[in-house]
Parts: sequence; C-alpha cells; structure tokens
Amino acid sequence: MGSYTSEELLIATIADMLEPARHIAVGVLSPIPGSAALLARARSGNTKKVSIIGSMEEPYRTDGGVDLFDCAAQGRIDAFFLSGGQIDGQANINLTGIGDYPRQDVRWSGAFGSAYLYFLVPRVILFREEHSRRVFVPQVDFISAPGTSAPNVYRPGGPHALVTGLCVFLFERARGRFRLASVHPGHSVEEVRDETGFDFDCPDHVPTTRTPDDATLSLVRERVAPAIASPYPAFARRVWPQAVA
Amino acid sequence: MGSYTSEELLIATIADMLEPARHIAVGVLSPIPGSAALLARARSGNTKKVSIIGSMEEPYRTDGGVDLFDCAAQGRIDAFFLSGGQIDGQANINLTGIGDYPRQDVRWSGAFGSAYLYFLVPRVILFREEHSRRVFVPQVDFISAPGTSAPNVYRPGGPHALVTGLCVFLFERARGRFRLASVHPGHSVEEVRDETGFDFDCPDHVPTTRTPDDATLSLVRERVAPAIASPYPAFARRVWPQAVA
Amino acid sequence: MNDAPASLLLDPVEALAARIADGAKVALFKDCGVPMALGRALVRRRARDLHLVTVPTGGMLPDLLIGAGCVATVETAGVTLGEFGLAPRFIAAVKTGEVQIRDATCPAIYAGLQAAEKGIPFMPLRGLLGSDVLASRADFKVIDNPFGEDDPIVCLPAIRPDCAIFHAPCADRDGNVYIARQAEMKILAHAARESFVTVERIVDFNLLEDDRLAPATLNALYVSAIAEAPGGAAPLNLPGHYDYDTDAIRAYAKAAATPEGFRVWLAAHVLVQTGAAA
Amino acid sequence: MNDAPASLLLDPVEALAARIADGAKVALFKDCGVPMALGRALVRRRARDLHLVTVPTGGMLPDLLIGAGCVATVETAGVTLGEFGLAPRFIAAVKTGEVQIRDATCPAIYAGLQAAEKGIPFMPLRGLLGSDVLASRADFKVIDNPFGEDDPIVCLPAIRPDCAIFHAPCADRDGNVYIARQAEMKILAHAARESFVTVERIVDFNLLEDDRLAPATLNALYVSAIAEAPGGAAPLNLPGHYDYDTDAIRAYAKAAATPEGFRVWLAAHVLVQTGAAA
Repeated sequence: MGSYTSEELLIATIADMLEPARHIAVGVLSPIPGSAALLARARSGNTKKVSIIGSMEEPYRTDGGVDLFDCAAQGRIDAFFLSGGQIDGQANINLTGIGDYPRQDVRWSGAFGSAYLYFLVPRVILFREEHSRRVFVPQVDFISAPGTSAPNVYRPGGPHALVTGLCVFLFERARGRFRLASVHPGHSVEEVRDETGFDFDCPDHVPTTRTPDDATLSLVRERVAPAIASPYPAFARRVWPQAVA
Repeated sequence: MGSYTSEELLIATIADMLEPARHIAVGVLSPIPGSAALLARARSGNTKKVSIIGSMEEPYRTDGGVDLFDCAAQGRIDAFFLSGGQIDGQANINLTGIGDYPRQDVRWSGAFGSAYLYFLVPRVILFREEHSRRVFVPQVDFISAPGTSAPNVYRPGGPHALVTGLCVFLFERARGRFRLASVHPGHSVEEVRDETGFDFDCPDHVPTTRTPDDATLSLVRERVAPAIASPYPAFARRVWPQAVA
Repeated sequence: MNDAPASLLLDPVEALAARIADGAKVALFKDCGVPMALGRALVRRRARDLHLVTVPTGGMLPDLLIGAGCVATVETAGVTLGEFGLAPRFIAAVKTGEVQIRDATCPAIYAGLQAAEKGIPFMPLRGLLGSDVLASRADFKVIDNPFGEDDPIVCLPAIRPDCAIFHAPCADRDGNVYIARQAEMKILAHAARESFVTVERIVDFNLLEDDRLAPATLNALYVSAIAEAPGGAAPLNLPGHYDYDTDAIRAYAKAAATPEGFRVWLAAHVLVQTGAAA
Repeated sequence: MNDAPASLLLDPVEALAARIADGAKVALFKDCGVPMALGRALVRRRARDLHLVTVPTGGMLPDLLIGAGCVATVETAGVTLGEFGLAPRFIAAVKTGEVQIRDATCPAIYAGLQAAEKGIPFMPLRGLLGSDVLASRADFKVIDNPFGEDDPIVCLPAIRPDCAIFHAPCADRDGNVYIARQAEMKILAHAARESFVTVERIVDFNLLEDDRLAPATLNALYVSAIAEAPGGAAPLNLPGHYDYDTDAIRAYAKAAATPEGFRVWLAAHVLVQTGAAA
C-alpha cells in the first residue's frame, strides 16, 4: 500500500460513510468533506449527485440557498457536513460563541444553516480536524444546533458520526451518545480520552481506522484533487502539489 | 362629439375609475376591463403599469401567477377586475355554480383568484355586461368571494364599483351596499330597478353616465385597439374592424 | 453529470404514461406547455382514479382525462376552455358526482405546492375567509395569527403530488429541462415526488453549462423521466414553437358537449393513434 | 415601458446612498453581487443606525458598515470573511454590544423574506427547536402544527426591509435588472419596500423582450433606483465579470483586526475616494 497524507485518510474515511447517499451536499469552507463527497461520487461511477454550496462549476453548483434548503426539506439530500467551534457529547454544536450571550467573550460567525439541515438531512457527518478539549467540551456554551431532539420533534435527520484528526466516533441516536468507532493509525484510545472533554462509550477493543487502499488513493489524486481545486485552490495545492500544479 | 359604441362607453367609464391606480392588473377573459386599463395607461403618458394575466407581450406580461399574487399581497397592485355568474347586493360574487354544492344544478369554472385578490387589491371593479335578475340576485348561491368582511379580517382590498351594460353602481364599504351612481345613456333608473334582483341605494337624482369625449375616443381607437388585439384578437376585430384590420 | 442513468430518457411517451400509477395524485401545470400527448397516452393506457391537481386552473387536458374516466378527484381553482367556453366533461362529472371536486383558489393551489416545496406542513394565506370555498374545504384550517391580535388567517395543508407532468421546449441528455419563462414549473417539480416531462427535442449540450439558459432550467435532480414528443402540447400552444390550433380546440369543445360526441371524438383523436399525432 | 420615469437611473452611486435613510432596515444579498461601491457611499454619507439583514449571511460589506459606525442592529445567520477569517469589526461590535445582534439561521432569514414576499405575517419552518438561536429570539414563536398532533413548529415573522441593495451585471433604461443565476435576488426585491441597485452597465434594449434574458431579469416594478457603477462589487467578485481581489480582501482582514488599523484602512480606501474605485 502506498503512503498517504492525513488529509487523504480523512477523505477516505468520510467517503466510506457516504456510500448509501445518492445526493450529498457540502457547505462552505469544507475542503476535506468536499473531497470525500467527490471521492464517493467517483467510486459510484458518478451516479451520486454532489452539490457544493457556493460552487460556480457544473455539476456541483446549486440553484442557490433557498433551493438547497427546500431540497433538504423535500428529503432529496441524504448527507451533509457540519462542524463546530465547540461540540459536546450529545452532538450539540456551537458555531456562535463562548460566554454569556449576546456579549460573548468569544464570538464566531453564526449558526448558518445548522439548526435546519441538522434536523432534515438523514446522515449528517460532524467533522473537526482539531481534536482537543477546547473543541470537544462537556457541554457547549451555546447550542447553535442540538444533536438530539424530543420524540415529538419532526427530525428525520441528525448526526451520524464525528470525524476528527484522531478518530471516528459514531453517534447512537437512541442513546444520544458517541461511541468510539476507530482510532487513526499512530494514535491511541488514551490520546483520544486525554483530548476529549466529553464522556463517550468505548468498546473493549477499538479498531484502527481503515487506511486508504491504492485504488482509493488513485481516485483521490487523479479525480478528486483536480475537481476540488476549483472551489478550494489553496487546499488542493497544499495537499496535492503535483496533481494540481 | 363623435359616436361611440357601447363597448367604448364601458371602456371609458372604467378607465375613469382607474385614474388613481399606478399598477392595474387584468385577469383572463376581460377584454373591456383590459381595454380600460390600457386607456388609463395611455392617458397617464404610459406611467401606469398594466399587467395582463396570460399576456405574452411586453410590457403587459407578468412573471406568472405566483409573482402576481405575491405582488398583490405586497400592496403593489392598485386595481383589479372581477366578475361573477351571480353577484348580490353585498358584492358577494359567485363563480362556482347554482344549487346545492357540490353536485350543483349549474356549475361554472371555479373561484380562480377571486377569494384572494378581492381581499388584497384596494380597488376591485366588478364588471358584468349582462344586467339581469339572473345575474344580479338577492343572495348568491355560493360565495366564491365575499364582498365584505368582519372588521377583524385582514382586508386592505375590496369592491369599488360594479359596472354593467346599464349603469354604474359604487359600493359603499361602510354600509356594505351598492349605490346607483349613473345610468348609461338611453337607459333609465326604472330599467335598472327592473333588471336588478338586489336592493340598492338610489339618490333622488341619478346622473347619466359621462360619454367618452373625442380625445378619449381617439386614444381608444388609435392606441388601445391595436394593443388589446394581441390578447383579444376576436374582440378587437369585432369592436374596431377598421383599426385592427 | 455526463452520466445520467440511461433510463432517464424514455421513448415513446407511452413509457412515461406507464409510470403514472392508477390513483396517483398528478399535478398539471396550466400554462405552456400542457402535456397533451402524455395525457392522451394516459387515456390509452386506461389510467383510473387519478387525483388531478390543476396548477392552478385547467382546461382541455383535465376535461379530456375526466371525460375518459381516468379521474376520481379534481382539485382546482377552475376548469374552463377559456374563449371556447366552459369545460363540458368537467362540468358534467361534477354535477353527477362522478368526480369529487375540491374547489380552491389559484393562490391556494400555489401555496399548497409551495408548502410541499419547502417541506413545511402548511402555508398561511390571506383571503378565503367568509367564502364558501373555505366552507367546502374541511382540510383548510383557520388559526389566529400568532403574531397578531384577533387576526384570523387560513392555513393550507401542503399539496405533495405523486408526480408532476408537463411539456417543455427541450431537455439535455443529463435530464435537465429548459422551462423558459415558466418559473412556476420549478415549484411544481420541487413539490412533486417525481416529474415526468415531455419535450419538443433533446439537445446535445448540458443546459446548465450555458449561463443564459441555466436560470430557466430545471435541474435533473427533480426529473424522473423524459420523453421526446414533438408537438406534445398540441392542439394547445407552446410559445415560440407553435400557436393554439383553434379549429381543433373548437371541434373538441363542440364534440365534448355531449357524452356521445365526446366518445366519437375520443375514438377518432386519442384511441386510434397515429405516430405523428402521439 | 419605453417610458420609465427619468429619475430611475441615477448617477452617481452617492445619489443612491442618499436615498437610504438613517435607521432603515437594509437587506444585503450575500451572493454576487455585493454592492460594495454603494456600501462605501453609505459610509461616506455617514449613514447611522442601520438595521442590516444579511441574506442570509454576510462578509466584508456588513463588517465594513459596522466598523464605520453605520449600524445599530444586525440580523444574520453569520458574518465571516470566509477563507480570510472571522469578521473582525462585526465580532468586536457584538462583544461590546455596540451593535445589537439578532442571530438566525440561513433558512430562517430566507423564510422571513419569503413571508414578506407573499404578504403573509409569518412562515413556518422546520428545525430551530431546542437551539439557543430560538431561545435568543423572542420574536420567533412555536405553535402546534394545526395539521399534526403534538407537532411543535417554529413560526418566523415576515422580514420586510425598507430597502434591498445589490449589484448586478446590467440593467436596461426601463429599470429592469438582469440578475443572472441569482434567483434569490427576486425574493429580496419582492420582500423589500424598495430596491436600490448598482450595475456594471446600462444596456440599450429592454431585457424583458429577450426571451433568453427575461427569466433572469427582475422587473422594474420592484426597482426604485439604479446607478451605473462599474466594478461595483470589487474587491469582491462578480461572476463572469471579475474575480475576488484576494490581496485587497486580505489587506482589509489584516487592517480591520484592530480599530486603529480599520480607521487607517477606511481613510485610505473609502473616505478619500477617487472616481475609479467609487
């Protein structure tokens, strides 16, 4: 097996989770999830549809935000990605800020489409490369979008997994908790425990995250790299300097 | 003053009522109201906007029904026209049918946009050329759209007048009744009474409907006739055989 | 997508009609282009119990489908042949109760579809209060505007058709459909679970890659199947392509005035079908 | 209409800025084209107490207006400079309380505007329940879906801006504006009482008479005034016309990180204005 970068591992890991999705939407500032969506599409023989918010390129561009949000509510989007300045063990995400609202000590951008797509897209994958107690907290300061809802709340969607620079958690909706599913090569369960501020379920044996095989790496470098370079030129140049020279 | 046709009288009479309107919308199958709107526009130096539902011609075409209905709700349409298979003294209109609903003895097309535009467009002019007790009834069999509403109902719009082949009624919203405003030349108040099934207010002296002056007739024949021929070719050929030959 | 499933482009129009199940809730767009060829194919396949939603009104197509016995329910703001008179088979079927009528207004039909488009259970709408249209619709509800005081407002349930059918100028091989100035076709296609579309022709380039055509193009995401059907809106019009065949519509209006006349017309114009007029 | 009021086409962009009153609720479209030239003119005319509605999010323009002291309230799903980092003047003003923040989500902003577009007092929307965004918005209300059972749903009040401002590729002399693929500009223009538009250029034919351009054209009915402002979205992009000036945006992001840096930047790039960069 060839060598791979940490980005390629994450891309391949997320792409595996997108297998059942027919239509994958990707938000702004998401080069790794975007690459994963493109990889999943390439693997499907391009039968999957990938919509990249803000893309100006066919076939990835959308008819705009209203169309995309409506599309999700119609049940026509199967997978989406969210992140957070803070994420807690109930999969609540905070994109807003830290401290007493509204004059917070730390203020971020805002909730964007989170407290909507998180409810409506069946498979939402949380992605945050930085794995630290600063990010993964016992309880978020501000719930931009909740991870779980009361049974009477209309919510066909929700969190499927949390992918970080260290590991993969799967979210168990019935229990409302994360379960450690795999740890990336070169990292350990102890490291994950040390760097995670929230409590999570952990089986006795935690496998190592599957590493990308040669076929995957070829697809990533030959098909995904040039395609993701259009919305994310700086990212593509950094990760695949040869492929997108 | 030159001679004029009954259509020209009606067109001029309705056009006078459109004086304050900046944007006039015209529904389907409305050649006389449509001509009146075009006359009002021509008189305004073309500063009024006229939207003709279903027209394929600039400047009269709309962006479609949704846009037009939204436009009315935004308060951007000042005048519209409605008719009815039955119209009663409270300005209720029936576009649906006669007899026990739903298996009625007489069935017409349906309510179209009536129970919406009648509420939202400030100046709705009812127009029905046939003036008979068959049409102008004490009480409509089916209220496709009511002429008046309770004070708590959101209703910036409503009936302004009823123009027929015999006369002009103005509607007094506070009283919820029609008042006879003028009788067309060659007809009488008695004839109006005989042919009207509903009760209406009638002043001691009822003026004769103002007849179109030469300037109006010139505008109608030179400007309106060719323009209305596009949506209503048969009407235009019948009324102005020379002008639209 | 240079890789739409090969099954997207179906030929002939019969194949589309076969995908519209008996009992389906079928939305028909009023404005150009009315899918007359597909409607005739539905009659030939003896479709039954359709729930028609006219968007927002209808004419010859719902009248034809009702007369041919394909329809159980019609949800409409009005059915008429316009300058050719009332819609005779619609009126006859409503009067006998052969079809169930669900009267609405034009904006109510649009609002129901827009609620489905937005995935919300209902949409509020002004008007309707005090009308017998509202009184006849047990599924319309009046609530107090939560942002007002003593301000009743009608809420309309979402209308989610099983399918929308319409005729358009062209489509590409990826399944994108050019809808020209008929922006409301997007509402219809978004609201419906599936869209079946006939087009004048298939073009060999991707419509979405042309910046001038893209704004008036329906994304293939919403399109289940397409059939090429030149003249597919005739005898109605398709702007920029062909005008109304007024003689043919007048002949229909006259024939359809009686059940017997309609049967003869149907046999001559629909059931015995030549290729050219499909 | 070959007869639009002569006052519709205003020149220069200062004349547009003069029509936007202090305290106005101003909607800013996020996607191309962001009316940067008009925004700079607002700063120069010392606009005050604006209530910005970002549609649905915002970047350099609201950050600039906030930093220049033009803004009292910002209603937004998020303000960010994207790949150039957080929006420094926005963040500073929210933290001190200098501007009142009304946090929303993207679809909530759109839904509020669509309610205004449709003239309805509110629009229901899924999501939001259980979030602190909802908890922070006393003007959002939760009702029981009248068509469901024990189905809470959020209702959002209509957002009716006093004006929408945006930059577009071109307009005609009748006041119609070509908005290309930015269909949501129509929602914005319909929802707002008035729209003030800057364009790259004025064309000499009626856009609505071109069947290919008409579907992507905003009718003059919704447009109060237009100014020709070539490069009016710079240093942001206008697709098909010019790309982002990344050096200029990066320089802004760096300068705006401190109040002093922002003041210097403002003096150099906005207050001392040369014709070309207006």
